[in-house]
Amino acid sequence: MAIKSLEELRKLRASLQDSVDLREKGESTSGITEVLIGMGTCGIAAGARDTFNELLTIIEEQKLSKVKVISVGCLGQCSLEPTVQVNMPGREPLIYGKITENRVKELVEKVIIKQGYLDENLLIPSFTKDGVK
Amino acid sequence: MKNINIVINNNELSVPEGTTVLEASRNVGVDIPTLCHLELPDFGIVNKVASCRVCVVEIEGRGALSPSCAEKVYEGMVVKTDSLKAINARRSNLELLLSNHPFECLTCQKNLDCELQSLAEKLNIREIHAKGIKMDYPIDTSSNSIIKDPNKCVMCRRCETMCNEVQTVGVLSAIKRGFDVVVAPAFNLDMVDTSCTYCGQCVAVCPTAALTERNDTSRVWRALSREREHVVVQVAPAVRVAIGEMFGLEPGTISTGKLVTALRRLGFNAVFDTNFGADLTIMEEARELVHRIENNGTLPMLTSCCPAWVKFFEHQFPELLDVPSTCKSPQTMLGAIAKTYYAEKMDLNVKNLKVVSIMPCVAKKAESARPELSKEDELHVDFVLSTREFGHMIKEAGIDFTSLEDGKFDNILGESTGAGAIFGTTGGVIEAATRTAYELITGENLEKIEFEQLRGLEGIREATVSIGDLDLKIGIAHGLGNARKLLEDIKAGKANYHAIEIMACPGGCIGGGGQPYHHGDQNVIKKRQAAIYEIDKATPRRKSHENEMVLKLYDDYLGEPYGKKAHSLLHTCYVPAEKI
Amino acid sequence: MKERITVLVCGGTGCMASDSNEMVIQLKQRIKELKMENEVTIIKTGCFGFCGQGPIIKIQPDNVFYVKVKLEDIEEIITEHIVKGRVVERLLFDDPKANEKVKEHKNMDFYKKQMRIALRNCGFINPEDISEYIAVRGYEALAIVLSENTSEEVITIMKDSKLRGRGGGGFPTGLKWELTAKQPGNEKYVICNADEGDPGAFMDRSILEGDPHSILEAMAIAGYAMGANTGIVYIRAEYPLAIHRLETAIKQAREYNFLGKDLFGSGFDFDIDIRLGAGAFVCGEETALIASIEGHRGEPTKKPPFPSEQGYKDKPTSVNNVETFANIPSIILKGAEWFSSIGTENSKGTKVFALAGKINNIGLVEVPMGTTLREIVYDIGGGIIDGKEFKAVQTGGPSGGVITKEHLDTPIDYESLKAIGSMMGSGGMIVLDEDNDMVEISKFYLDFTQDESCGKCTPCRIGTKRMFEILERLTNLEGCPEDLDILEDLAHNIKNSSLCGLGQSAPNPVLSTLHYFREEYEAYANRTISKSYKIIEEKCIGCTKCSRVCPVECITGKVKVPHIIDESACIACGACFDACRFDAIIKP
Amino acid sequence: MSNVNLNISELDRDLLNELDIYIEATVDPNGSLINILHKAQLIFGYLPHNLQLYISRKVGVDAARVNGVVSFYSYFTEKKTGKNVISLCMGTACYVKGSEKVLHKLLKTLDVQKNEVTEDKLFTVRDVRCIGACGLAPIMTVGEKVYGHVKEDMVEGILNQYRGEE
Repeated sequence: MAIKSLEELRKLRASLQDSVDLREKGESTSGITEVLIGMGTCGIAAGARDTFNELLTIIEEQKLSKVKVISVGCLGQCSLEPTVQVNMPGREPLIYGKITENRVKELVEKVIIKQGYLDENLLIPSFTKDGVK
Repeated sequence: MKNINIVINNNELSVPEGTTVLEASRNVGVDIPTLCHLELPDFGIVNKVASCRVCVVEIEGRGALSPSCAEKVYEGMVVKTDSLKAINARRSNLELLLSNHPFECLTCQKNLDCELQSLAEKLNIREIHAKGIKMDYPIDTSSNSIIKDPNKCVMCRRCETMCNEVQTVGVLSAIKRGFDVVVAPAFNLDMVDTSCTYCGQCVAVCPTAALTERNDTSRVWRALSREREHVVVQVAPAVRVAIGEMFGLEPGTISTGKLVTALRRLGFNAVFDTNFGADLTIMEEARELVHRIENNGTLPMLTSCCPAWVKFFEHQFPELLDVPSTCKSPQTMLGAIAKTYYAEKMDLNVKNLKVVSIMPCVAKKAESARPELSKEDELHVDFVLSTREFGHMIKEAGIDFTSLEDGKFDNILGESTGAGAIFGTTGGVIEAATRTAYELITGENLEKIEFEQLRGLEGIREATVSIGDLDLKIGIAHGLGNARKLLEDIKAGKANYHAIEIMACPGGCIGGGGQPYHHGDQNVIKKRQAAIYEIDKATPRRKSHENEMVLKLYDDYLGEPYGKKAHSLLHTCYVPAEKI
Repeated sequence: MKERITVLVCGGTGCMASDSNEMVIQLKQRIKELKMENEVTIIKTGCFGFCGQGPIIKIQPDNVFYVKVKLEDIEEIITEHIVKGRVVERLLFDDPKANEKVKEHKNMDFYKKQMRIALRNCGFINPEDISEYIAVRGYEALAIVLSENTSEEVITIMKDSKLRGRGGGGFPTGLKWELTAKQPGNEKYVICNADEGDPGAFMDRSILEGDPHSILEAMAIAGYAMGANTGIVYIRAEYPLAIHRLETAIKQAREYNFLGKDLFGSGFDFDIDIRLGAGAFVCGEETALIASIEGHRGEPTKKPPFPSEQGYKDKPTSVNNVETFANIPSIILKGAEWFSSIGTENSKGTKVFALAGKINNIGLVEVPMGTTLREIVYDIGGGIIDGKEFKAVQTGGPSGGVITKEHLDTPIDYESLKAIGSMMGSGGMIVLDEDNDMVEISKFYLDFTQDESCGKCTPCRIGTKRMFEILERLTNLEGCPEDLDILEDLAHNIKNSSLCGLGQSAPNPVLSTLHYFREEYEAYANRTISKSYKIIEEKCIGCTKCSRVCPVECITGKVKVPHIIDESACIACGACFDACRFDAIIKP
Repeated sequence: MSNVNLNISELDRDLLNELDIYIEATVDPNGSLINILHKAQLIFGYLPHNLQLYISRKVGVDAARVNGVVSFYSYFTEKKTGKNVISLCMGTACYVKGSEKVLHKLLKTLDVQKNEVTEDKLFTVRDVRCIGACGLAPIMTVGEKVYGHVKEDMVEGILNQYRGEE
């Protein structure tokens, strides 16, 4: 899959634009919900791997076909690990903190299925993604 | 080369590009103390690790001080060697070193010959402000040659440079880190369990007594004190051109006669010359070479006079053990003859006959203890003293060395030729062998005795000497690192020599690990070399096979050179050893 | 159906202290009274990361942001905003620059306090999926320079951006590249220093774990600029996850031909190799790092010669830190001018700090240079744990120093930190509160540096040991006032005459605390400090718990009778303090 | 030195084969000495003297240099460890939050010195440099498992989880 030129790279990028839009603005054409889990060392140390596995299990159990779980790096909010970001089409991306294994079921139910919030775990990112917008 | 303009302590000066601040400063009479720094460029010895921080100076525009020994000048550089910042730092660093140093100077092997000690005096250290725990490592007395006392180490790394870069023996490394760091063999093994060659180059450069030769003077004093014992002594060729340095004489002063007198005064029953052993070695070695050439034997043939070199190839090139000559070294040949021929002649009980060697070398101590260098459980040589130890004995006896009259070696094993004398320098053994081999092969008289092409100080030299129909290809290496290169070439089939001379120490025995300390001055070694050639020139006979006492020895006792009896007394074998 | 309203009330540690719990109760109560439960949801959230302005209430979907809300403001928010849909202007965030109230939180200058350049993709993309990196313009910067710029132009961009090394030294990156590029010969190396060794700093790890491709891309750009075809990442073995992600990223990049031969058809070859560190702080120093990469003990060598002249395998080598590299793709994509518009006069762009210690929001923050320490500690960090008194921030790790209360408003950049006796270092910020003993803190750092000293040069090998011994003497109450003079002399001489940066900066924690907290040292030196815990007789009920936990058995007393601590035997371990349920024990 | 075992033939042949494969695939074994040592430690669990000697011969560098490198870096260990390696983070964040006390408690509870193996061969306790999870300070790891916010009174309970395995 060697990319031979700038044009090829840009074409490839355009085809991948959708998920970025979902994460940045909550816009997507695919209807996929993304759940991002911070899987840096500190996240994993705080139990992110268990959270990750639990999420997969629940998604499978509940047959949520349009939910994708993605492991990402750390957000920097170490004292609030494990952190989970939920990106749903049409909603502002939301970040939840301290989503340990036992909070996952509730998160899926309240946030993904009922499109609500998981009250006390909800964080609001204190920074814009890419500096000055 | 371009000149660079700099300012040192307000003195403007212009020095060639590449000059260090230290060199430039000394040009204008500014003294900067040094400790770890060591440089003998003509011998490939450079230790510029800049670790001791005793030579630091202030360079304008830099926050931290710079080590003058390793700092090269640049255009417009402004140096202050005497700023408070620099003076304080130097003193502080020396104090720190002393705060971690045993204060046993009075009984230390290096007392009054210690670079740390003289630095402490120079920098006016009278008090150690920050005291604390000191290193506490066991002293390694395992070998017959070298004593390692890590507690006296100042981490100048000179020994590591010698062992790894110059000699490529690779035994020493810094182990651990921080305050616990110590220079040691792998796994902190005792020296005796390693592939240390005991070349003693680490000893030769150690500024303190962290590495010294094993002091055998008290053993020799004891032997001399026993009336029942007949103690004879032999002196290696390189000792006579260096011993004077112990008594303030110029390096290269030839002190052969004084040295003989001193030995007599110390009470030795007979004073022999290792040069005799050297001539004897040539008789055997030249024959062996001719034999190998004529009988399609293993070539090249390597010399085997140097015990560090012998140990080096046993550990590092065990697959090449058939390459070196089987000849014993001159010291052990002489010892073997002393304990047989001489003992018989003098009607001495060998058990009461002790042979002492004065050697420029510390490896000779270990060599003398090798079990195969003995006859019927009697070692050929009982005690080996370094040039330094010998000098100390003279001092101890209160002998005024410089005003001694010249004495003569005891004739029986004391006569020697110029060929024996040049054994003390790199190129000398092979030149001596060539003189004899030439006449052996051609049957003609050699007119031009000096083979200039074999002389010099290049690390590796080669020459072709025409001997009749034969173009004798000769290689020479001094320093084990250079020897390694030659050996690698031999292994790879690249080197096409008949004979190769190898000496472990830079410069050969004149630069040996047992010689008076050169303290980093390479001219000391060069002057000794010049003196060696001077001795050769001044000796009436200059070919080993013309040594009448040697010839008499063969007639009386040994029979044919390279013959059966000679073989059993004068030849040896080598054992492969592990490399650690 | 009417648009559903969500009221988010900050419930983070910082805001909790200011009645946000009570607000949630009141809000819920009023909404219930108004019978609006079906339309309005009240949520108590985690930390907004906005603690200095708390408590905060955010109303969705209007995206209106109220700060410093008080209990009495609740009624107005409900009647005005929720019922009538009118924004309560006076509670909006007051942007000091724009001097106007703004509603939408993304527009507020406050949020710009954190600005993510180096961390731009961390937590945003899957680091093990190259297509996600490509989706955020990954490898585009590399493609652009290879197709549109000469090597010289890339160096010019870097110089114009005024980016400086983020590893601690702050050397201009463009200049470093230029020095390496200028060297003759065509065998050169690009090294990424990922041997993050400062205790308490973990931004490099976070970047490598969260966005490894950005480092690979930047290294390739560096290689192109300098004429190097080989890159080496020297990474701590203690970071297995980062190593794994890096390995994965390299593999993927090779598949896409972002690494390898003839990148983007330009004819430029570049590939990257990983070398592991093995636990030696000194290997963060570039010459020691190179020694380590060559398979040797990590002992530094004298500079000059600099690695740019004689580095890895004695070839010209540029060593740059992870965070430095992480900035580079953005600089190429957005331009040098954009980057140099951020920050202070001599320090451009952002810096990532690792906030740790006695602070509420522990974590990584990325702020523009020039942000004040106060903003970081209080606004972003949420202030001190348990409402304790701020004492100092230690920056620069074992090479740095402390910043005290009086300097809280210093805009942070390379020069200003140096001026107050600390340094940027790699960006560790350890917040210390009133309970921290500054002599103990500097002892901690000296213990670290003397343990991590490579042992090569005298001042660092023996000097730091002696300094540590003096500190130990002092804290054991075995020191004397003269020790302080010796300590200070030693510190200066070690600083002046050590071989490498580690040694030269090792005394900084002592010099800095000696400067700002000399009285604490003097108290030890004069032995006027009490090292013992004490029992308040009136409060002690004689439960015996303290005496049972005391490891040196220096607490005695009968049951139900106030206990006594033998002050001469107390080792001040604090076990009794933790065990006492009656607040009857006081710290020394 | 009696405590130095240099007998290479005592090394496990299968494990050596695994190491050999790695070394032989290394492009520049001399320069990659540290990577090779990592691999060896991974395979053998530690770097005993005879293994260091083996590597020195295999790679063709002096044993003194190998040992100099091994003893320089704190990540390498020449001693066999207990079944469970307990690492206590001594980074600044953990230190200011009391990790030293936890370390003392551990050593006292197990009656063992740092880096030594407990009598039951179950544990080795080490202090390590910052592992970069400061948010959970003080941090202790047992093998791969991470324990955050560790206090002295938690030590016994954590240890018991591993004691029960026997």
